[in-house]
This record gives sequence, C-alpha cells and structure tokens, in this order.
Amino acid sequence: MKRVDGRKPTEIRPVEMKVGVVKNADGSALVRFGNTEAIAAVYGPKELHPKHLQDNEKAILKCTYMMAPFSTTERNKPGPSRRSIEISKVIKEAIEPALFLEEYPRASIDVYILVTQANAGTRTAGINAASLALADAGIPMRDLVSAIAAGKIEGEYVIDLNGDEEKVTLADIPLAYMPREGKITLLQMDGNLPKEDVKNIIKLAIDTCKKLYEMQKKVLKEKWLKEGVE
Amino acid sequence: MKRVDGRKPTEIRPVEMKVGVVKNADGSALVRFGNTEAIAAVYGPKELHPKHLQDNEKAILKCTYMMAPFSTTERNKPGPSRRSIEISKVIKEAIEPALFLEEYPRASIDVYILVTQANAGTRTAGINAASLALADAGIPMRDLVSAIAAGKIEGEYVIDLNGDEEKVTLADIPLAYMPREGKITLLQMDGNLPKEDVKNIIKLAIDTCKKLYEMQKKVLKEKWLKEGVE
Amino acid sequence: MKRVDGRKPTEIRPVEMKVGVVKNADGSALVRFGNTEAIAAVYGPKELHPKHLQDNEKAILKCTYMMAPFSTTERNKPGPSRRSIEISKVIKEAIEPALFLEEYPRASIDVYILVTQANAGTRTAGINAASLALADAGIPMRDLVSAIAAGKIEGEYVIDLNGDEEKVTLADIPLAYMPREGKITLLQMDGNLPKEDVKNIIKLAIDTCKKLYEMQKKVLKEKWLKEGVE
Amino acid sequence: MNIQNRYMMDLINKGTRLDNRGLDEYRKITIKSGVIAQAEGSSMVSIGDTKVLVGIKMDVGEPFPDTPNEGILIVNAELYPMASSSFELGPPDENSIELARIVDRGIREGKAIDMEKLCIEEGEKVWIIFVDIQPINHDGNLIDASAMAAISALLNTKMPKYEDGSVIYEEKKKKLPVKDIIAMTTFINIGDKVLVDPTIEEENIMDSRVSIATSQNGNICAIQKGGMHGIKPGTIEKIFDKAVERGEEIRKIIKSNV
Amino acid sequence: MNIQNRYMMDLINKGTRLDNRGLDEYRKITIKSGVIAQAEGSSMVSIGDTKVLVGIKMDVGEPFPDTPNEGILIVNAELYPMASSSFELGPPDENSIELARIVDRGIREGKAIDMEKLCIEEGEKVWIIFVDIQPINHDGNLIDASAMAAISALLNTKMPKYEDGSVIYEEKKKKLPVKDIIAMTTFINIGDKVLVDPTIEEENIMDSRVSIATSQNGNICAIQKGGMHGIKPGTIEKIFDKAVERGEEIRKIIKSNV
Amino acid sequence: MNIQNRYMMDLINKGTRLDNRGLDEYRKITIKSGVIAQAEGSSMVSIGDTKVLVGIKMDVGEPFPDTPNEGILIVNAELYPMASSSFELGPPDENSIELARIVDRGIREGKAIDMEKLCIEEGEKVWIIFVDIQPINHDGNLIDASAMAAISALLNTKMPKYEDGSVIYEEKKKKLPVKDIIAMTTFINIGDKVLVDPTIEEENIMDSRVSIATSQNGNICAIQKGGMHGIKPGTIEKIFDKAVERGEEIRKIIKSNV
Repeated sequence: MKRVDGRKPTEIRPVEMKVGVVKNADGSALVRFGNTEAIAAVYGPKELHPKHLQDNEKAILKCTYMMAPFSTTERNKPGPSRRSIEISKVIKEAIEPALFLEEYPRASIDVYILVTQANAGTRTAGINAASLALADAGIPMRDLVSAIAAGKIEGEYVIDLNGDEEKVTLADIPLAYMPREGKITLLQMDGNLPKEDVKNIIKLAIDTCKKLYEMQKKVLKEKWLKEGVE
Repeated sequence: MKRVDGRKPTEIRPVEMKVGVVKNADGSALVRFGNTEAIAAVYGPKELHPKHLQDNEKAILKCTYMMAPFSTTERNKPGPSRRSIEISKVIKEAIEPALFLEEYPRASIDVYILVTQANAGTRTAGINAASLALADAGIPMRDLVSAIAAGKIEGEYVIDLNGDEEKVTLADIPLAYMPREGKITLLQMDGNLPKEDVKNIIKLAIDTCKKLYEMQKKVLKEKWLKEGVE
Repeated sequence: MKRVDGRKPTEIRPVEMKVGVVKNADGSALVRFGNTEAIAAVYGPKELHPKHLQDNEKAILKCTYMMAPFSTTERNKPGPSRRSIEISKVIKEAIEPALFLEEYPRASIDVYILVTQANAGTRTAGINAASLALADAGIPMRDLVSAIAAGKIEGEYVIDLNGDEEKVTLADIPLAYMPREGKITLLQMDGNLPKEDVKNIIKLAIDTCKKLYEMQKKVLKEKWLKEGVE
Repeated sequence: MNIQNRYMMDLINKGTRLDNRGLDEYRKITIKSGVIAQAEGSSMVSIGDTKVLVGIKMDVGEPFPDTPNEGILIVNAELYPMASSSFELGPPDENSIELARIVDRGIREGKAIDMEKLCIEEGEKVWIIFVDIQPINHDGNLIDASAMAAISALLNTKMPKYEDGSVIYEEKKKKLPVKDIIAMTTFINIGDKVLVDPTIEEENIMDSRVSIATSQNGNICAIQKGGMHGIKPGTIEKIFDKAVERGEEIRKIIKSNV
Repeated sequence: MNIQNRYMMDLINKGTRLDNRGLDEYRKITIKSGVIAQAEGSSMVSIGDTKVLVGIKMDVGEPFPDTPNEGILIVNAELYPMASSSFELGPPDENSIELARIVDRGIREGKAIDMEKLCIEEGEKVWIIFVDIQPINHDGNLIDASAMAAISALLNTKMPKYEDGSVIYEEKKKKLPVKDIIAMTTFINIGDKVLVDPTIEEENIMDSRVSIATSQNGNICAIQKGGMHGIKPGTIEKIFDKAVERGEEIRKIIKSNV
Repeated sequence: MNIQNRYMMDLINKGTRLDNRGLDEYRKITIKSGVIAQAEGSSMVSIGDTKVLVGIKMDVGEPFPDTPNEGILIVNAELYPMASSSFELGPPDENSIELARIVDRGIREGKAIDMEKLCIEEGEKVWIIFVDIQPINHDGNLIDASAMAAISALLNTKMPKYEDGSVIYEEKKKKLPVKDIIAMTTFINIGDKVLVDPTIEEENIMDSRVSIATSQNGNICAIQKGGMHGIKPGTIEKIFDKAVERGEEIRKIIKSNV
C-alpha cells in the first residue's frame, strides 16, 4: 500500500524539532510534521495572581491551544472555538501526568500552543512541542510526553495521518504516551472499528511515540550540550 | 364562555407540585401548570465568595431564570436573553419580600429556575417553584409567594392563560402575592384596558393565588410528615 | 476657495462650549463644532476599587469614547467597536500629559466622552470637552489640551473638516496640543501627502488650537466668576 | 438608616419632601425636541436634574414572520457611566434592559405608532424604528423621563425617503405615523406613603415602585412593579387612579412641546 | 486525603464501594421518554441520583457545503448550576463542551442517525437536529447518562411536517430515522482498579476516566480519555472488552424503554 | 526609576544604547517569506529578538456598498501570550486593535494594493484579503516588524482561483496586485533624544512614540503618535525627515527579500 504522499504505512512525515524558539518564554519549542507545525511556549512556574485563585497544594497548569487564522485552508476565525476549548482541555490532561505540580504550591505554569500550520495532527504536534518546551524551561518532569495519531486505511494500519488521509481513515486515534512510565495520557477516537483493530492501532501509535521520544531527547541533549559549551 | 382547552374562566390548568426534585440542592421544587413546567433549586444560605461582594448587613439573593432550549416550539437559543434577564430581575423582586435576608449577613442565597416546558405563565410557575424550594431548603420565610397570570378574553376575566390564549387576551397580567402578608410582590401588564378591568383582573389573580397557596402548603406538609416518619 | 459650507479654509465651524452639563459628575463639559457634538464627564480622583488594580505611584486615568447610536446617519450599533477602542486609547494619551497623576496614588480618574452628534472631528471635540471637564472638576493641570483636525482640499490647507470634506481631503490629521507647554499630545494621519504638506497642516492645526485654547479659558473663567458671585 | 434618610422619611410622613415638593408633585419638566441633526427624531427631556436624550433612527429590513405587514420597533437604553456613578461600562445590565423594555411595552401596547403604515412590501420590507435612550444625568425617575423623551422624539420624527432599495437619509418629509401619546407615570411607596417623580435619594429608600403607562383614552397599557418590598392591593388601586390623572397632565406637557 | 476518601479507597481495593455496589455494577437506571410537550423528542434518564433531561428540537436550514445531501446534528450541553454547585453560570466551559462533543461523536461516528434521509433538497434544505443536554442533578457519570438520554430521546423523536417553506411543529408523524443504538460506557481507574458508573465522590478521587461508545455490531466508534493521570495500555485493553459487554446491556435497557 | 533604567538613560544621553546600537540604528532584520503552506502569502520577520509572523488568507464576499468595485482589506493582530508575558488571553484589547489599525492604515492609505483589480463582479463579489499579524516573540517595535511582515507577505501572495462560485485554494497562480511598498518606521523619544527601533526595555521608559508610514514616492501616508507624554512640533518635524530616509532603507530590505 502506497500512501497519498508516498509514505509507508508506519512512516511518519518529515519531522522538525527545535527548542528555544520564543526568547521571552521560560521554555519553548517548535515541532513540525510535514505541513503541520506547532509552537509551544511555557511561562512559569511563577506566583499565581490574583491570590484567591492559588492552590495551596499544587501549581495550577493552564494550557491553551490556538490556531493561527492563516494555518488552515479556509481562514480560521480568531478566538476560541468549541473545538479549541476541548483540545486545550485534553492537552492539559495529556501533559499534567508528566509534571510534579505538588512541588510548586501557589504557582502557575502556563503553556501556550500556537498552531501555525494545520494539516492534521495538530493536537499531537502541540503535545510534543509542549513537552519539549517544559523540559526546555527546566521544569522537573516524570517523563517526556510523545504523541502521534494513527488510523486504518484500505485495510492497513497507518501512522501520522495527514489532512487528506484524515478524511478517508476508518478511525482517527490521537494518542500521547509517556514511554518511561509506560502510560497513555491522551487517547481519543473518531471512527468505527472492531476493538481488535483499535488495540492494534494503539500499539502502532505507542511504538511510534517511542521513536519520537528518542528524537525529543536528542534535541534536548543538543541544546544542553550547546549551553554547556557557551 | 368555553376556553380553548375546555376550562372555565376561573379554572387553572392541571397543577403538579413536587419538592425535593434536585438532590444536590438545599431545597428544590417542580411546578407544572398544564404544559408549562418549571424546576427551581436553592443553594444557600452560604458564605459569599469572593468576599468583596459580600454585604455586611444582609444576604445577597441571586435569581436566575433560564429556559431549556427544548422548552419552546421553536428552539430557544441557549444563554441569557434580554427577556430572561428582565424576568430574572422581577422574579428576584417577587421573592425577596418573603425572606429575612438581614438574618444572613455576608451570605448568598442562589435561586436557579429552569423552565422545562413553556406554554405561557413560565415566570409565575417559576415563582411558585422558587417559593416552594426556599421553604424546602428550610430558609425562614415571612410568607410563601404564590403567583398566576390573568387576563380578559371575549368579555370575560380568565385565569392562568395558556399559550394560545396569551395571543388573544386583551391584557396579560402576571401577579405574585404573599397571602398572609396581603402584599403583591410581582405585577406586570401588557395590554390595553380601562383601569376598572385591570383592578378586577388583579382581584381574580389574588383569589387564585390564595388557592395555590393552600396547594403549596399541602405539598410542604406532606414532605415534612414524610420526613418525620423516616 | 469656498468650502462646501461656505467657510474660509482656516475658519472653524460655529463652536459652542459649556461646562457643568452633567450634575452628577465632578466636572463636565459640552463642546460642539457645527453638527459635531461631544459631552465629557469626569468622575474622580477617587479611590480605585478593587484594590489590586491600584497603582501605588500614580492615579490611573481611564478614558472611554462612545458614540450615541443616533449620532450618525446610519445608526451606530451600541457597544465598543475596534474604532472606538482605538480612539479611547489615543484620547487617553492626549489628555494624560496634562495631568499630575503622580499626585493621586491609588486613585482613579474616569473620563467618559459621549458623542451625541457626529459630523467629523468627534475625537478632537471629545478631547476639547474632556480637557474642559477636567478643569471643571478642579483637577490641577499642567495645561489645557486643545484639539482640531486639518487637511488639504483642492490645493489648500483647511481646518476643522466636516463630514463631506473628510471624504475628499488628501489627508485627515487630527491633532491635540498643550499651548503653554508647546507640546503635541495627539497626532494621527490618514492620507497621502509629501512631508512638507504634513508639516504645514500641523502648523495650521497648532495655530487653531491656540484660538480654541482662548475659548476654553474664557468658558472656564465665566464659570469661576459666576461661582464666585453665587 | 443614616441621618439624611431618616430626615427624608420624617418629611415624607408629614407629606412633604427634601426639595419642598408635595408627594404628588413633579419636578420641573422641560422638553427640547429636534436637537440631533443626524437623527430622524430626537428629544431631550429634563425632570429636575434628571436629563434623558432620546434619538430615533430608522432603517429598512425584513418584517418578523408573524407580523409580515408591520414595521419593527426596537427600544434600547444605554446606561453610560457618564450619567451616574451607579452605572457601569459593559453590555446592557438588568436595569438598562428593564428600562428599555418598560418604555417599549408602553409604546407597543399603547399602539402609539401605526405599525401597519410602516410596511413597504408585505413580508419583505418594512421600516425599523430604533428608539435609543441615552440618560445624560440620572437624578431619579429615569423611567418617566425616558418614556417622555421617547414619545416626544417619535412625535418629532420625519421619515427618510426609501427609493430603489436604499434609504435616503438626506431627504426627510413624511412624519412618523404616531397614533397615540402614551404617558408613563412612576410611583414609589415608602411605608404607607405614595410619591410621584422620585429623586435618586428617594429611590434609594423606597419600598417598591410602580410604573404605569396610559393611553389617550385613559386605558392602562403597561404596568411594571419593581423594588424589594411587596405592595398592598389597595395602594395599587389608588396608584391606578392617580396614574390616569397624572397621565393627562403629562400628555398636555408633551403636546405643548410638539 | 481526607477520611472519607481514604475509606472509599479501602473499599475499592477490597472490590466494593460506598454504596455497596461491585466495581462492575451500575446504579439503578430509569428512562422516561416523551416528557416534554414542546420537544420533537425527549427523555429523562436517571442513573442513581444523576438525572439528565435531553430534548430534541428540529428545524430546517442549509446543509454544510461538504455534505450537501445530509442533515445536520448539533449537540449542546448546558451545565446550569441548578444541577450542581460545581457548575457555573456563563457561556459553555470546557466541561460542558467536552460532554457535548463526546455525545456528539458517539452519535455521529456510530452513524446512529441516517443523515441522508434528512435531506429535503440537496445543497439547499436539510433537517437540523438539535440535541440539548440538560443535567437536572449531577451525582457522577454525566457522560453515560447524557448519551443514554440523547439516544432515547432520538428514538422518541417524531419529525414535524415541512410544507411550503415552513416547519409545522403542530403536525408530527414520521419517526426520526435512527439506524443504530449507540451505548456509551465510562470507566474510571483508581490505582489499579477499574470502576464503572462512578459517583461524584468517586470521580473526585479518580486517576483517569475513559469513555467508550460502541455500536450494535460491537464496534468501537468513539473514545475519550480524561483525568489528570496516565493509564496503562493493558488497562485500556481490558476496558475495551468491558465496554463492549456493558454496551450490550445498556442497549437492552434503552430498547426496553422505547 | 530603577538602576537599569537609569543606566539606559545615561547611555541614551551619550548617544548609545544597552545593545551598543546608535540611536538611529536598527537591530538586525531578517525576512523569510512563504513559510506557511496553507496561507496564500506569508512572511516571518525578525528585528533583533522581535519576531512576527504574518499570513495572508483570501476569500470572496460582497463589497462594501460605498466601494462596490473594490476588494476588502481586513487586518487583524493577535497578541497571544505565547509571545510575551505582557499579553493576555481574551478578545483583542486596545493594543492589539491599535497595532492592526496602524498597519491597516499604512497599507490602505499608501494604496499598497490595487483594490479595483480585486473586484470580481461589481457590487456582488470581490476578493477579501485577510492580513493576520501573529507576534511570535515581542522584544519591542512590534509596529515596524508587523508592517514589514505584512508587506512582505502581501508581496509573497498568490491568489487562489475563483470558479463557479467557489474559491479553489489548491490552484494559486496570479500574484496579488501590490502597487506600492509601504515602509513603517517607529521612533520613540526619551527626554530630548529620538531613537529608532526601540527594544521592550526602551519602550518601557519612553516619553512618546511616533509611527510613520511612507510610500515609495516619499509621501507620508499614515501617522500615529502614542505614549503618555507630549512631543514638541520641532521634534516631530525631525522625525518626519528621518522617517522618509529610513523608509527608503526598509523598502530596500523588503525588496531584496522578495
């Protein structure tokens, strides 16, 4: 089976990962899968204002997912949508398991994700970027979080669906995974498949997350090496 | 004169009254007049947050009137409308005279009314339900508040207008009354009638409120009896 | 060159200036240029609430510019627009240089401008009115602020554009000026002209501001005389 | 209760008020119409220190499906904080909505405007009348001042021309078809006393408030009770009688200013 | 962790719960359909003390450009504070949006409605189905209760007549073309235990939550993981198996109430 | 005033700056166009550590009644807190609106785009150009960076095809008819010194700010004064002269990147 863009079923799109792309932020990263690109910036941990919103037992993690108006073929109207509000919520729940929020009572950690190019897989690109940005900010983490979507097209399990594939896949299953912890932190599905297929697709996605994890670690290592040199 | 639904001019629609329909609330009630149904729930008295909104001399009563989207023939768009904001205000002013708010400084009492079925008379059904819910919550009251709308159709004064009648009545006069106190707490009118007619309609509405008052007391008594037994 | 309304190029429209038009306010004024009319009211300096918005080093000046819905030929939809938000900002920046905000730490000074008639020059009419209202409120000022718009039509520099002229002018340059301080506090331009033209138009606007300044002082003097008498 | 309020109460119980008025007496009313060049109609009404400006704008649009041959009336009130420190910036709150809806009901139920004459093409195009209420200074009794300014502005309104699918605001000739002059009278009760035309200080200590719109034939066409206390049926009846009387006087003032 | 939570944890670790249920056991489910006179379809579902009312309204409008011959499904949830002190007034927040979108995806991806039968005129006019979820009392597991009420209400729906360009709500005859009965089952995990049908107290101490919609043929058609902790792949697989089983039971309950 | 600000002031009075630039000197400018696959045009501009991404999207819609044969330009700026802790979530505030409107006026008044060439059918269908400004990192002088990115993105724009009533985004051929390359130059003054291209630290201590858009023939086409202090007419005149000079240089940089 040949995919629309010539990839093999288990092949991801060309990936680019960079950290430190937003100078003002405490940590930041850009992650690109083909024509899907997300930038994440982390501000914090910092004291949360106003005080009555503080939690005395842990830091409050806030996640915002936003699409640039020009990131989609038809202009995306600025401002939050029902879709972006839901995605902000699941991204927060995908990332929070990796953090030790109880170490920072009364603080806030703000994660802002901007999708600059949207060709399917924006939430998973955003999670990969957010995870890198948190590490770049030097925030202690249980694990990195890696994420990818997978599906089934013409009888085959395929990884990292692009926009054209998203329209024909029998299921679209975005997944986030903490490889060292061995835990799934994001799991959604739109589609219609027997449970065995779903299980297999999840396995494929987890395998791919492990590869992305290595790429994320490499990018961070390079950054730390470079900083050590400077 | 025979009314569209066969009632006599001074006859109300079949009435259902229940308390304790919302377990989470401190008090709650459902009131139905034919195909008009409202549920009211009371939370409080409880400390008001944030503190700078507290009134040191009395509790703050908040009333919200909302129509379920499916309660009307044409779907009612969710969210507050100019109409629902005005009705929330007049309901609050209809209920507040029955309460001893000065007994609960710095507190809030929140009354939520949900109209589940709307066939005219929703604000008066809401007031009857709110009054029951406040009593069900055990909040001390000067009096119960009873409410009904009345009008004039084909030369006769009619009580408890339904949706069809609302379109042809010469006046629509919703009224709320505290029978023991002998005081009107809600009075509105849309229509066009000599003042003598208006006075007569008000008398009819007050008489009906007295009957509703007995029904409200009965429902509450039954509940207290049942509780005593348990 | 004769202008559409018969004025000479450097002639302003009939001007009316009044103070004390809003009894509730600490200071207020009405300024009219032909069919452009603005009312300004000042409340303050007064303690700012809630406290966490206070600035310990100076008063916070808030300016709001609003157009009455009936002030324009096509009804102006109520509520802030992008245009009115920008104008509120530049009016604030036109007025603030005249005030000693550092004298009133933790306070707020609120300036509300209402355009009741709009036939070009509403922001400059608003600034003239706000400046008078601040003086009327007895707030110490470095200087009064005077404002006018100017442009170029058919080869001539013209002052105080009206609505018809605004459509044909080669540039629309509103300007605010503190005559005693010799400083420009508002300067904007829409148009397309060589810089020498722009410089000349600014000179014309400054000259006219000096005349408006005398009118403003006269109005205030009359008010103070009258108050002295009373 | 503070000293001023107690003093006010004492006066009221003696049948008089802080500004020496009788309980049944209005403050000085002035009406100035045609004050806004850009509006189809306008009026500035003062009742004592309360000042309300109303402007009328007209446009053409589709009728509501259930009234295909009638014009559309939209009443809106902006409680801009310029007029009172008790007003707040932001979208219309319950007070501004209630004010607009009371005035709207008076005009609508009193059939003040001949809405069928505002139909241009049945089911397709009708005139929309925007009544925008803009208080300039709030010293009590906004409801009566707003209604009076609204009716005066409607009486002052000249309709623009409608030609080839567009409204020509520059040409205004025909008067708006106003059929009835609605009068709104608001009463407050404090204890067992009933006062007309309350000042802001009086409103602050009122038990309840009743606003009544009457039409030229003396009919009542809208009622709104407000305030945090109940009111006795007998008091309401007395207020109705007064509302019809007072309405006549207000109508005279409005007519004398057309 | 407070004493009640600790006690709940102990019970769960022993395989039972505060209300004596087994971990795999649902609370009592009741379904009452056709409860709203004004709605095209309606259903009130109780699961223990959780009560959700769903009403279906229909209207006619333009189809989306990419599905010119299909009806439109709009699912909306109103978390009105009447039902729980944890809800807040205001525009839909992330919880209400997530709830509506999970239910929406179950119905949509499970192809519960034959959307092509809702086309009136290709590219021009199609039926719009509004599914409005209104929790009346929230005691946990809102997702399952909402989905069950939504499906039951759809099964209860009679379409109004459409004639000469207008919807005649008074005449309702044809049933809505429902093709599949979707079952939603939500699991929470606490430590290494998996529970169905959590109460609000159990949700407050959960590690994670997984909701799974299944269709009649046993396929999975929507998944949503929630909660602030990760979950092991093995646990997920077990949950899938249970979801298919449980789904069958829920479908039976729904069918027995049609 | 804190120590860093005092030190900055001292340097500025000596004619130099924290980053060793002269008062008249810009930071390093880089322009990368065509960076967004989904946009009709795009450009990322860096001025020092300030980075702004602009994307151009096009659509077809109805023209404004007063310009029936002209396209429509909509400029929007999103100050997303990703780019600076001084930005806040929520609807556009006065800063984001001012930024968009300054850039809009430069393009519009400078007649940068041949709007009449964007008319498809007079009075019926014209192209709409959306210029969306998205700062990625804010280290001062957002106005110049945004304007530069906007013009560069417009120069980079290829128009989609319009056929049978729909926009075919997949086929892009014709370049957008850009007639003039507008240059925006912003100056701040601190005391009697005038600086170009301020950093965020410099903006924090500025007295006032003047932004000037110039077109290719050296004309001024938009001005916006900002900041909480007045500015002398003589200083303004000097700034005009510099703006025309600087504008030439900026235009060169933009052109060399097309």
